[in-house]
Amino acid sequence: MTTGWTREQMAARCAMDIPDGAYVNLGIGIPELVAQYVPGGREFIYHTENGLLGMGPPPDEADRDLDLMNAGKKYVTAVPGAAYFHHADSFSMIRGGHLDVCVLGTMQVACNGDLANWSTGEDGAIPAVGGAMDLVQGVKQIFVLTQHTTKAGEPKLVERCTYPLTGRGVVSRIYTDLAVVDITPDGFRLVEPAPGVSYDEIESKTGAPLLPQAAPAG
Amino acid sequence: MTTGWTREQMAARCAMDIPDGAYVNLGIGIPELVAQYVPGGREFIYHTENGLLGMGPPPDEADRDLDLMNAGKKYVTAVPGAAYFHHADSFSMIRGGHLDVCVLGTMQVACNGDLANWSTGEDGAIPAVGGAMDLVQGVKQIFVLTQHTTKAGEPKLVERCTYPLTGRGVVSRIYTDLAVVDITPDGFRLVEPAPGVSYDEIESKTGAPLLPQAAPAG
Amino acid sequence: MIDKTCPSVEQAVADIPDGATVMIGGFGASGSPIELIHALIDHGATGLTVINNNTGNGEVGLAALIGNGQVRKMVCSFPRSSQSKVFPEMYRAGKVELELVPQGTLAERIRAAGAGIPAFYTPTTVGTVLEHGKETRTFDGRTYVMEPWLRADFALIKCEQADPLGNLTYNKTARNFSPIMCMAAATTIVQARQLVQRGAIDPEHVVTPGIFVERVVGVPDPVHEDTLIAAGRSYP
Amino acid sequence: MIDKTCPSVEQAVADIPDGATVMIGGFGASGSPIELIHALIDHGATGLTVINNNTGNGEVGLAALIGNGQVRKMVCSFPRSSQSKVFPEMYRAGKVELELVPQGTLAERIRAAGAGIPAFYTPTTVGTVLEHGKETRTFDGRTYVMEPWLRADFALIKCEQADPLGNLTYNKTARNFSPIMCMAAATTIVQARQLVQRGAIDPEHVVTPGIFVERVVGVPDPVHEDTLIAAGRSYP
Repeated sequence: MTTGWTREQMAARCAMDIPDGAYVNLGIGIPELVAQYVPGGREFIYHTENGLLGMGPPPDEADRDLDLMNAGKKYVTAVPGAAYFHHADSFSMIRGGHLDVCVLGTMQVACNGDLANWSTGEDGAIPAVGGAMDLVQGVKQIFVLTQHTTKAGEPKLVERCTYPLTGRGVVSRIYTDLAVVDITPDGFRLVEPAPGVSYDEIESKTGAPLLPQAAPAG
Repeated sequence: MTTGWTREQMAARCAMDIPDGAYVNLGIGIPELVAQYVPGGREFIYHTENGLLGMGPPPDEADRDLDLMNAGKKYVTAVPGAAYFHHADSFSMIRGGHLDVCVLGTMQVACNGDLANWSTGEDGAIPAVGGAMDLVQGVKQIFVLTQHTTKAGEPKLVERCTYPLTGRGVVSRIYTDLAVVDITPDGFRLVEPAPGVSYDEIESKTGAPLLPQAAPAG
Repeated sequence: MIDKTCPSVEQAVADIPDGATVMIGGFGASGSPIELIHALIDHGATGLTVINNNTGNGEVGLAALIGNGQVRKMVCSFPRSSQSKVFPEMYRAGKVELELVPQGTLAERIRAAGAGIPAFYTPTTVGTVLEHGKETRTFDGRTYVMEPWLRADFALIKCEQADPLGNLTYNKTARNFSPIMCMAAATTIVQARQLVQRGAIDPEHVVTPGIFVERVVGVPDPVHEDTLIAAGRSYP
Repeated sequence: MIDKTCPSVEQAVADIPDGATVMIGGFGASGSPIELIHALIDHGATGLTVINNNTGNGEVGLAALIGNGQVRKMVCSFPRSSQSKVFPEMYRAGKVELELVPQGTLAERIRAAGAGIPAFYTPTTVGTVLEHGKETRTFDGRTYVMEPWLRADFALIKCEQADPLGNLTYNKTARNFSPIMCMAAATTIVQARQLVQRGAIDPEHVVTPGIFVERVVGVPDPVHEDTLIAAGRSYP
């Protein structure tokens, strides 16, 4: 067993890189946890594709409004200062470059920033893309939050995606249980290992060359 | 002096051809008078390009709201059941084919339905087009309401427009002080002369061949 | 006086012909016009092309319409979910076609139809398998695909308040695709939780102006898809 | 806590550089952000490209900005009116350029910029002199022209209510181009008749969501262009 970050710690580490006042869209799964780890003194405004800016935490079951859901079809709340709008306006926010950060899960992410998170491409699978292809093209920064490897131990950070792409060259940074990794013009670069995790371990579980941490300036 | 319809009678005659429940945009000038002659039992909903559906008559001076104008920059009112919206939505109504009738004034209208009502094309004139080119492309039926001739006695109904066009083949019917005239595949056709006005007089003041009234059916 | 109200959901959908293209509002369960969909099942039109973000859940509403064999083709962005069984089975059996459209492109194609824009360019799908067959073009050094408008013969819509002119408001995220579908369909049919008098909706708060609506039916106590599924219901 | 309020119109416009492209909301006098425009006159940036439906009236507001020699080019649909003297004189003297855009195309180009759509097709101008230089294309047998998006560095906007997040409402037909200009400008600067607390605007009634707004200044008793002109005023 390796040490490394828990899902919660991964989400918290990611949240540290989101600036105060950012407009943020969180994908389904681990990315949803980011909302629980907003650093002190900062405020993020959450967007959900189905027409809400200012999404709040899930309600108590007694306070559920069946007409207030997020893009993952989970019941949510709206914070003071929220706004409702229709789908064309919602995707204008996305495609028009108005959102600052989108945090997505993934199946694979390549060292050139290619993302594959919508389809295994298997025969007989029902293809379903949702808003992922719009998000990766429109949001200013795409962060990926994912386990470093699959349950079978295969690398998710790869030289080249083998699953169908969501977008080409769209990812800027990756947060895993083992490390924070940047996409650079030269490929993957280690930004920060999880406590107790060595470069060698991260490198061995990464499916493409991993540049070491940049030396501190000066 | 010729007899014929007054401006008010022209507007009333035009209003007779607008069906109950129609969404209508009225151009500046004589077309504005149409709103005063809605036939009994019918209701029209007026659209103004600057973001109001359900435009009502001008207010008393004491009741003016400086933020409630029409596209001609005149103060207006809003009827019960009105709606405000922004300019892109307003022109979606126009270009998307949702308006039933637009009544416009003109400088010239040709026997093929070409309309020229936005520019004299003179050197030194400041070109100004407003929403005219959107209206003629988008509204289902374009009616022209105009004096039959210019103040100088020149025909406004012509073989071919000499002024810059607003749109090609867009007009369906013309209401003048002398007659109601249809645009047909064969050119101008007299639909109805004003009382006391002869075909010969109308024909002599029209700048293109004028087909006589169609014989009654049977 | 203009009055677009219609006495029943049955009458409201009675002229939808076989082979029609029908937009259905809603995102998952939220905003889904269940009563209108069930009326369409009773009406029985077949060979429909249906445009909705999803393909329904359980065996009610849109899933029931598909399960009843009335839908030839679905146009949607996300045709499966944890509770959608009907569409996946019928799709694998070759009984229904699928046009998969990314969600933002789906919304913009619908809006374009309502706005009289026959085509537009978007960066979405560039570099993916969903780009295939689409025309691409470069603007300012970035590649975009051309997408056509998406029109419909009918739209089935659920709203919160409606007046006799067809002015509409919605409730929270039940708004989603409905306002743009109202714009894009030749005949828009709306079920309203509240029918209100002309003038009861503040003109500043109208979300869908009446010009985009043809028929309004009062459905004061609408069922919710999630509630039906939790109760184990199916339709018909 | 996010707070986009700015203490004065002077500070709000202080970083608009020479040569900037500036959208200014309003249709004629209605919705014109006179205080922000006058602050821009005081600020003195020159070589501006200004996007507005018109060119101002009298010798205040937009007309005064043009008259002060700060505008290199106007993009508008209707550059003259009974009370517009400044622009026609400067245009005839070759002191200001004009890009004439039909009103619906102007609105849609602005909206496209906000929505990330680099170009779209419209039937407007087909067969007219304003078609010249545009690419045409046929869809379903009808000819359309291609139109590019229209972006701006700044937008100057007048609204009715604004909260600290930049959520906005407008008053009646003063809404006009303002919501789409908020979407299309990199930096949107808003003067609000009422600054209200967060949560004071019903989320269902927000017209411009705060994501499209960068700065909000309270101008509780705004002057109106028509009132200034009737009083024979000029600026500065």
